[in-house]
Amino acid sequence: MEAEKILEVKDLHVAFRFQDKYYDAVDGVDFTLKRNEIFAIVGESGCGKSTIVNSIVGLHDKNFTRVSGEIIYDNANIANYSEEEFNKIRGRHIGFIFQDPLASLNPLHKIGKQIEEPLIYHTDLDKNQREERVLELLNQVGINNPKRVVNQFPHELSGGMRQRVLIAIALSCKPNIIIADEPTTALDVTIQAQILDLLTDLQKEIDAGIILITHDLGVVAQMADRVAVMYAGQFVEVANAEELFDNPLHPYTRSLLQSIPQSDSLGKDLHVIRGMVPSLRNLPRKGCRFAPRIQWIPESEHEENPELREVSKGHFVRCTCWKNFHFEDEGGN
Amino acid sequence: EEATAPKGNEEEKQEQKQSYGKVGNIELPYPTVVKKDGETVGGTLNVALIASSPFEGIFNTFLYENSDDSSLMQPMLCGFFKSGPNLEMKDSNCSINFDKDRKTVTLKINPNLSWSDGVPVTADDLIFVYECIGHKDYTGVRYDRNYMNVVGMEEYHAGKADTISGIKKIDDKTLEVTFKEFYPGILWGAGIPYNPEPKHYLKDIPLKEMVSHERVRLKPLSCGPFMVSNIVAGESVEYVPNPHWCGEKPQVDKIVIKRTNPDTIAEALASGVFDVVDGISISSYDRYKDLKNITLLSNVSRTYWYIGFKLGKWDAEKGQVAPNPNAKLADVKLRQAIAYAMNNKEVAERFYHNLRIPANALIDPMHTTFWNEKQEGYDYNPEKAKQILDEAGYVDVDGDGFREDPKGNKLKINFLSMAGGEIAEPLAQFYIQCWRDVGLDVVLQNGRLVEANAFYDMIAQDNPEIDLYMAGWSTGSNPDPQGLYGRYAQFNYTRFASEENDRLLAAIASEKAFGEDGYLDEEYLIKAYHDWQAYVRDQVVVAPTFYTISLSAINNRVNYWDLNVVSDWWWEKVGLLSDTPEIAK
Amino acid sequence: MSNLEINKNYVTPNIDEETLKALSREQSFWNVLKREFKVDKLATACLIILIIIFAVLFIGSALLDQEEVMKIDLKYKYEPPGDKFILGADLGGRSIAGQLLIGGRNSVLIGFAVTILTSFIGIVVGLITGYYGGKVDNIIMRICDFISILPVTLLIITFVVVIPDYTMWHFIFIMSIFYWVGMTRLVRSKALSESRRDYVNASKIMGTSDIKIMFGSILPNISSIIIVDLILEFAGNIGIETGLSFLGFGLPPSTPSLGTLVSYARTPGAMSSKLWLWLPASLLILVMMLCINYVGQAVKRASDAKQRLG
Amino acid sequence: MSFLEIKDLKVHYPIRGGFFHTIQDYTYAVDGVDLSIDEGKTYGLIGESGSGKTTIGKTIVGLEKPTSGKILYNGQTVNSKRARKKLGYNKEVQMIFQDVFSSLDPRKKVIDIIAEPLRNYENLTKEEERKKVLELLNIVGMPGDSLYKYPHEFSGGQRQRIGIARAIALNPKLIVADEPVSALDLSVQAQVLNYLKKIQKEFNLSYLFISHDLGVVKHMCDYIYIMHRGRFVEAGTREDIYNNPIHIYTRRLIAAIPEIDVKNKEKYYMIRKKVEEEYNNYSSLFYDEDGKVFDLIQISDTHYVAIKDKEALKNVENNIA
Amino acid sequence: MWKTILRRVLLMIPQLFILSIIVFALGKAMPGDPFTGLITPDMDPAVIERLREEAGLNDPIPVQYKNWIVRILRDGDFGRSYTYKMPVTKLIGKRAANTLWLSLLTVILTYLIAIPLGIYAGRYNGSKFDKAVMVYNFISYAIPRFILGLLLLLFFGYRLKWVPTTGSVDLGLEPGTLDYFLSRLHHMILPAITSAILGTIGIVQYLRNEIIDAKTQDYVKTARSKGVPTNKVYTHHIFRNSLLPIAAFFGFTITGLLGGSVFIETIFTYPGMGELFVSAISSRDYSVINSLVLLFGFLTLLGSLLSDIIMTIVDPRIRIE
Ligand SMILES: Nc1ncnc2c1ncn2[C@@H]1O[C@H](COP(=O)(O)OP(=O)(O)OP(=O)(O)O)[C@@H](O)[C@H]1O
Ligand SMILES: Nc1ncnc2c1ncn2[C@@H]1O[C@H](COP(=O)(O)OP(=O)(O)OP(=O)(O)O)[C@@H](O)[C@H]1O
Ligand SMILES: [Mg+2]
Ligand SMILES: [Mg+2]
Ligand code: NI
Repeated sequence: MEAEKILEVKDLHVAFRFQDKYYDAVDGVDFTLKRNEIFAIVGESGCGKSTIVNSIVGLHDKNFTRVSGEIIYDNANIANYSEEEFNKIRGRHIGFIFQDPLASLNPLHKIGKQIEEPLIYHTDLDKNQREERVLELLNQVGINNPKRVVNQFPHELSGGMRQRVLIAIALSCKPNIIIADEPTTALDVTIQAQILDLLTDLQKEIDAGIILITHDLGVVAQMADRVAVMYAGQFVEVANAEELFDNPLHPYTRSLLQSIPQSDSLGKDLHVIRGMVPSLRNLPRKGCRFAPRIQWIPESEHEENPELREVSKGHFVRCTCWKNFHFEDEGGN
Repeated sequence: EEATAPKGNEEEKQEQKQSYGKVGNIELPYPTVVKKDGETVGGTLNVALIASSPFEGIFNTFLYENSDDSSLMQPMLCGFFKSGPNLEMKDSNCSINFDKDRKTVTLKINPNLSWSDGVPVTADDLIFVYECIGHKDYTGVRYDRNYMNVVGMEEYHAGKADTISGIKKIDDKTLEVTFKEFYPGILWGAGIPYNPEPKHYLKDIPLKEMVSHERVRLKPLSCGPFMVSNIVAGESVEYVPNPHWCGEKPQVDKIVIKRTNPDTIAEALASGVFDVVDGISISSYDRYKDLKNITLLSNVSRTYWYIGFKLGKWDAEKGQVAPNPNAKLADVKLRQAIAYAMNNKEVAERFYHNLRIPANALIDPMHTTFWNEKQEGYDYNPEKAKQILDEAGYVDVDGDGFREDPKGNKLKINFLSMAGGEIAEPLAQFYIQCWRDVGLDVVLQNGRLVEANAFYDMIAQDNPEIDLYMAGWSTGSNPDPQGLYGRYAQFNYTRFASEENDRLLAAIASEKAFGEDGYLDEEYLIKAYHDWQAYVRDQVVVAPTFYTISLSAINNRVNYWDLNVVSDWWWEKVGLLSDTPEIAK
Repeated sequence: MSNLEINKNYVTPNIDEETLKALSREQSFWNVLKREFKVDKLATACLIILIIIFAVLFIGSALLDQEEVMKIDLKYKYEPPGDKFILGADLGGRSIAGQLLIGGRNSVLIGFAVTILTSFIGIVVGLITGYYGGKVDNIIMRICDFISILPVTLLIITFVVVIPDYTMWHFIFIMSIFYWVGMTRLVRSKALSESRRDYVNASKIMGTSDIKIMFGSILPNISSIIIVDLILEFAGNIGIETGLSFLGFGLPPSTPSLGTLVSYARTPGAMSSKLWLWLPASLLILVMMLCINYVGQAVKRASDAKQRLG
Repeated sequence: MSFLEIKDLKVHYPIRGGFFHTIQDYTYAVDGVDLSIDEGKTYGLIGESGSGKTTIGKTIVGLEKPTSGKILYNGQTVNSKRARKKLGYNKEVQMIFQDVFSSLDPRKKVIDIIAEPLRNYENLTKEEERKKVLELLNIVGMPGDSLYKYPHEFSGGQRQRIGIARAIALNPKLIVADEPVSALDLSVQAQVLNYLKKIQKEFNLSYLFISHDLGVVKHMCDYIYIMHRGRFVEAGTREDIYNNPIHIYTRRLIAAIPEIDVKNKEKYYMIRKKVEEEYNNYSSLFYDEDGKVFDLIQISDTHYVAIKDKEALKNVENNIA
Repeated sequence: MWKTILRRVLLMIPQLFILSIIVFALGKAMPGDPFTGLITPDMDPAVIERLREEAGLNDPIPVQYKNWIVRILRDGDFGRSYTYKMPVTKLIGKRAANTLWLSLLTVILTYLIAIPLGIYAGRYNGSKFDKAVMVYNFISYAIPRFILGLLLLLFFGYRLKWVPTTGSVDLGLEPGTLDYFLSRLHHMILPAITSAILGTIGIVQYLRNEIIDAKTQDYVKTARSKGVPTNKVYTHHIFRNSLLPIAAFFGFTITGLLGGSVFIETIFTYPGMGELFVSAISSRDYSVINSLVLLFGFLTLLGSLLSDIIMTIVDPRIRIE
C-alpha cells in the first residue's frame, strides 16, 4: 500500500542576499515525504541541507532570503506564507529538532515551560492538562524523573537530556512531520545511538514522517528509509536507503562512501575527493557541479544541464557522468 | 501707635536726598523707595532668597551665622533698634542710652512689645541672650572681645560666677549694661544684643542642643510683625501676621520666602514668581533691567573692593603685623603707579553696568558722613603711572617690554585673584592687561583663579608668592577700620603698619568720639575718618577699586518697599495692590 | 631527521612574491576598512567632516595667537556675531570663534591624550590580568573596584585646589588616573576569553614567551574591539570637562576649551538670547561625536566579519 | 621503547562558585592513569565527552598542571615548566587541537603561524624561514600561495593541515592529536587522516590520537585506550579492543557505532538494546559503589581491563562474550 | 546565598576604611577650613581661633582622624556639620532621602522611556524609527546635562508654569498625606525627566544591540519553530533575555545617578546629596564631605552587590550557593 504523502517540495529555490544580489543556496530541489517515512538528506557542510528545512517552516529572515518554488503541505503551498500563517503550522504540524541543544533552549526558562509553550498556542488543554502532558512527554523521551526536570534550567541538564527535551518539544503536539537537523552531531556515539533509537520508537508511535539531516552516512544507514545525497545546493542522488548503499551511482555518493574508514581500508590511504566545495557565491550555475572535483572524467561525460533522472524505480541520479565514472586510481575503462 | 522711634530733622533730609537717587556724589541708577497709593488686597507676598545652597534655617539671633538666615528672620524681627545715618544704633522698640562716664548702656524695651505667644518681651529676654552668648557651652561666633568687654562676662564664661555682674535688671523692661572699656564701637552695638530672644520658650533647652532644636529650627517665636507658620527646611518659609504684634497691622496675609537659584532669576521675575528679590545678582542685569512688570530699587552697599599689596607677614608670636621693607611692592611709588594704571571706570561701565562705582577711599559710601566723597582717588591715568615709574627708576633696561626694578633686576609681580562668577576671570585678565600696558610684568599667580577658601588661606598664610591680590570687604555697621588695617589685626592682610597709621586709627577709636550728649561726636569722627582716609590713600596701603550698588527688584503690585538705612519702612507696611503678580509681556 | 632530507623529498614550489603580497594586502584590516567606507557613504562623509574639523582646529589654532585671542577688550563685550567677530564675543570681548578654534583643539587634545593614556594603562593592565588570571587578576580587579568607589569629583576638585600650577596636562593626568579602569575591565574580559582560545595554547606549547603572546597574539585579536571603544571613548572625552567647568573646577581660564564655552550657557540669558556664546561649541561637540561615532561604527563593522557591509 | 611515560596521572579541576569564586568541589577530570608511548606508534584515546581525554593531552604537552603523578620523558620528570625547557621537551611534543579554527591565530598569516615555533627555537634568516615554511606546506599538501593568507580563507581540512604543518615544524617525536577530524566532513576527514599517516611514516612520529569516533580510531591506531570517568577502562591493541572487548563500556561504545549496513539495521538495533541491558546489569562488576572505575587488570600480553577482580572477569566472559 | 552576601558586606569594611583615610587626608589637603568663610571685618579673629580649637582642627591630622573614626565606630557619630549646625547623619538623612526619591523616579522614568525605545529600535532595526532613536540618542549624548535642565526649566517651569521651579515640596503639607506625596512628585518630575532623558542613552543603545543580537539566537529560532506568535516570541524570549544585562546594571545605574545628581539638583534648586556635596566642599564642611564620600562609596559597593544579586535572580545560569 502506498503511504500517504504528507509533504511535497517542488523545484525549491532558496536564495540569500549578499549586498544587492541573491545567490541560490538551494537550487531546484524536489522531494516528497510520506507518512511514517524517514527521509534523510546527507551532504557536506554548507551544501544547503539546513536551508531546505528552514524554508519548510519559514525560519529564514525574509529580508535577506528569497524562497521560490512550491512546498505543499495539506494541499496548500506554504512556501511564501507569512509569519502568522507559519505559526499555525509550526509546532503543531511540523516539529523541529535542532543541532545544538544548549543554544536552542532558552537559558532563562524552565524546561517545563519550554515544553509547554507549543501546547499553549496549539491546543485547548488547560493548565493542569498541559502540565500532565509535559510530564508524559518527558517520560516518553526517556527522562527518568520528569517532575524534577520540569523545574530545572537547560544548563543543569546534560547534552543528551537537553536533546531529549528538544525532542519532547518537537513531539508535543503530535506533529505530522518531524524535522531533525543534525540532531546528534553534538553528542558522542553512545548518546547518539540512544537518541536515534528513541526517535525511531517515537515516530512509530505517532505515525509521523521524519526529515533527517546528517552528514554521517552510518546514521543514515541505520535510520533512513529514503536518502537524498546533496551537493552544492542540489540533490545529486535520491534512492531507498538499501538501494543507495548497495548500488550507489552518482560519483559524489560513491566517493563519500569510499572515504569512510572501514575494516578493509586498514593500512591503506582513504579515498579523498579532490578539490573543495565551492562557496555559495562561486557556485558554477551551469553544467555538472561535481565535475570540477572529478576532473579526470572528460567533460563530455557530463550533461550540459544535468537533471535528476530516475534510473530504476525510486532511484534518481543527476547528470550522466555516473555512467562512466571510475575512481582516479582505478584507471579508465 | 507710638511704636516707631522719633526721628530727627536731619535724618529726614537725608532720606529725601537718597530717594532722589544720590549718595554723596554717587548717582544712584534707581530710586531707593517705591511707594504707591491704593487699596491693598492682602494676598501672599513671594520673596526670593537667592542662595546657591539650601539655607540653614537657624531662627535665632545669637546662634545663626549665615546671612541667608538673617534674611529669613527679617519679617519676624520687630526692629528692636533702628539705624542712624551712619548705621549706628538708634531707638526703636527699644530705646538706648549711652553713659560714657559710668560706662553703661541702658536699654528700655517698648512695654507693648510681646512674643507671638502673647508673653511680653522683658529685660530677661535680653539677659538671656547675654547669658547664652557668655555660656561655656556656647559654640557660636558672638562670644568675642565686644562681649568680653561686658563687666563680669569673662568670669561668667569661666564658670566663676552664676550671673554676669555687669548686667543689671532695673525693672521688667529696663536693663543696664556696664562695660569695662567704653569705646565708640559700642555706639554701633558692640556688646549689645540687637534682638531679644524668648527666654521662657528656650530656657529649658540645653544650650548645646538649642541650635538643632525644633523651637529654633521649625517653631521659632517672633516679636515682629510676622511669625513663621510653615517651614520646608532649606527651601522655603511661610509667615503669617503675628497677632500679638504691637505695631501696625500687617497688610499681606502671608509672606513666602523661597530659596532660588541665581541663574534663572530674570525668568522668575518676568513670570511673576517673585514679588521681591533683594540683592538681585548683577549677572542677569541685562535680562531683567527692561522688564516692565517690576520696579528696580537701588542703594549703595557696605562693600568695597580693592587691590591689596603684600607688604609683610603676620608675626604670630607678637600678634602683630611685621611689614617687610624689602617686599616687592614696598615702594609706595610703585603702588601708586599700579593704582593709576587700573581702568576702573571702564570695568564699572562694561562689566558692571555702572552698578559698581570706582572707589576713592577705604570707607564705604553707606557710611556717608565718614566717607570722604571729595577725596581724590587714583583715577585711571596710565601716563601718570608711567611717569611715576620712570621717576622712581622702574625702567625697562633689558628691552623685553617690561620694566625692571631700580636695581635692574627683573620685576615679575604675582597677582592672586579669586574665582567666582563669570566676571572674575576676564576682570583679572583685564587688570593684568592694564598693568602690562604701563610696562609692569604682572602674571596671574598659578595661571588661574583660585577658589575662595584657598584664596583666603593663601592670603592669611602670607603665601610668599603673592605680591598683589584682589579682594573685597563687606564692612560691618561700625565703619572703624581698626580690625582691617590695625597693627594688631589679623585681617590686616596687606601687613601694612606705620606709626602714623596707628595714630590715626587710635583717633577713630578714641573716647573723644563721644560727644557732649554721650552720643557720637560727628564732627570729630568725620575729621578722624577723613584724615585716615587721606593717609592710606597717600600710602596706597591698598588700592580701592569699587563701591557696589545693590539692586532689588519689586513687582509692580507691591505698594511699598524701601532700601534706605534710615527709614520708617518695615514689613508690616508692605502690601499688595492686586491678587496676581504682574507678568512681563 | 634533518632538514636536508626534507629538501630531497619536497622541492620548494616557485611562487611569485608580488602576487603573494597582493594577496595578503587584500584581506588586511585597512583594506576591509576601506571597503567598508566605500559602501557606507555616511561614514565616509563623517570621516571627511572629521578630518576637515581637525585640520581647521589644528591649523587655525596654530595660526592664531592665543594671547591675542584671549585679550580682554571691553568695547566688544557680548558683541553679537557680525563683521568684527564672526561668531561674536564673550563677556571680555574675546572672539568666540578664536576660542572655539583654540578650545576645540585643546578639547580634542585632551580627549585624545586622556584616551591614549587611559587606554595604554588599561590595555597593559587588562592584558596582564586577563592573561594570567587567578591571583593576579583577583588583586588587580580589587584595585579596580576600589578606584571605582572613589568619589572622582571630589578628588579632582581637591587636586585642582591642591596643585599650584594647574595646567591642561595636570588635568589630563588626573583624569587618566581615574578613567583607566573602564578600559582595563574591557580588555581584561576580552583577554580572559581570548587567552582560553587554543591559539594561545598553541603558542604556549611552541615556547613563545608570555609577553609575546600577550602583545603579539592576544592584543591584535582584541584590537578591533579596543579600537572601537577607543573611538567612542574619544568622542566622550572631548566634552569631558564640561561638567567640571560647570562646577567651576574645569581647566584654567587661560586654556579655553569646549567645556568652558558650553558652560557659558549658564550665563543668565545666554540660553535664549546669547546663543552665539555656547551654541557653536555645543554643535561642534555634537558634530564631532556624531561623526566619530559613525566612523566608529564602520570600524566596528570592519572588525566584525558578521556585520560587514562590504 | 617508550620515550614518554605517564605514571598515575591525576588532574583535578576546582569547581568554583559563589561570588568569590572559591573552590567548592573538584572535577576529577583525570583520576589516575598510566600510559607509555613508543616511537613511531599511534595510540588511540577514546571515551565519551567529558571523560578527560583532552585533559590528558593538555597535561602531556604542559598546558595543564598535573595534580599528582608524573610525566617522564626519557626517564626524567617534566612536570615543571623549567624542566620542560631544559630538556627541550616542548620541541619534541606538539599538539593538534580539537577546534582547528580557534587554534590558529586569526590575525596572523599562514607564514607567521607556521614559523612561530621556528622563530622560538631556530635562528633562521627570513629567507631560510620562508623556505622552510614552504617545505612544510608542501608536506601537508598545501599550495605555496597559502603563505600570505589568513586562516579564515581556508577550508576546515586545510586549516587542520596548517595546524599539522605547524606541529611538525620542529620535528617532534610525539604529536597529541585531539580530535583532529571530528569537526570535519567525511571527505575532508579522509584527507587529513591520510596526511597524518603519511607524515608519521616519513618522520617516524608517534601520535596520541584522541577521538570518540571508533571507526577513525580503528583506522589510525595501533594501541587503544578506552576512557571513562577520568580513568582507563580498557586498553589493548586494535585487535584486542575490537575483536575481544571485555569492559561493558567498551562494548557499548562499539555497539553504538552506526554501521553502514542497511540490511542488518534491525540486528544492530537489537544488539544495542542488548548491550544497554548488559551495561545496566553488570555495572557493579566494573564500577564500585561510587561509580568509580576499578584498576586495570592484565588479561593478556597487551590487553588490560578495569574490572573488580579475576572472578568477575570469568563471570563476564561466561555470560557476555 | 546569605552567607556570600554577608561576606561581600564584610569585604566592604576594609574598602571603606581605606576610602575613609583617603578622603580624610584629601579633605585636609584642601586649603582653608570650615571657618575660612566666617572672615568678615566684624569678626573677632580670636573667635575663629576658638572655634578651630573647639573643633579640634588644631590637633595633628592623625589624631583628628583617630578621633573621627573612633567616634563613628563607638557612637555611630559622624560628627556635626559646621555649616548646618546639626548632626551629619540627620542632615544627610534628609538630603539623601530627597536624592534617593529623585533617583528612584528617574530610574523609573528612564526605564519607561528607554525600554520601549530600545525594544522598538531593536525589533525594527534599520527602520525610520530606529534611525530617529539613534539621532535622539546622539543629541542627548552631546547635550550637557545643565543645558537641557535649564531649557526644560525655563520652558515648563517659567514659561508654561506647569511645574514648580524650586525646592522639593510645597509649604504647609503634612508628610505622609497624599497631597504631600503629590507635591513631591510635582517638584521632582522635571528634574527626573531631565535626568532620565540623559540616562536613557546608554540603555537604549544597549538594549537595541542586545535585541538585534538575540533575534539571531538559536533559542529564538526554536521558539519560532514551536509556532509561538511573533509578539510572544518578542515578549517571552527576546525581551527578557535582552533585559538581562540591563537588569544587571541596575545597581550601577542608581549609583551613577547619585553621582550625576549634583547638576540636576543645582539647576532645579532641589536640596539633595549632590548639591550638598559640592557646597560642603566649598565650605570645607569636613564631616559632611567625609560622610558623604563614605556614603557614596558604600552605595556604590551596595549597587554592585545589588547588581550581582539581581543577576543571580534573573539569570538561572548564575548560582549563588
Ligand atoms: N542566513 C544566511 N545568509 C547567507 N548565507 C547563508 C545563510 N544561511 C546559510 N547560508 C549559506 O548557504 C549555504 C547552505 O547553508 P546550510 O546551512 O543550508 O548548509 P548545511 O548543509 O546545513 O551545512 P551544515 O552541515 O554545516 O549545517 C552555505 O554556503 C551557507 O554559507
Ligand atoms: N579548565 C577547566 N576547568 C574546570 N574543569 C574543566 C576544565 N577543562 C575541563 N574540565 C572538566 O574536566 C572534565 C574532562 O574534560 P575534557 O575536556 O578532558 O574531556 P574530553 O574527554 O576531552 O571531552 P570532549 O570529548 O567533549 O572533548 C570535564 O568534566 C570538563 O568539564
Ligand atoms: Mg546545517
Ligand atoms: Mg576534548
Ligand atoms: Ni556530471
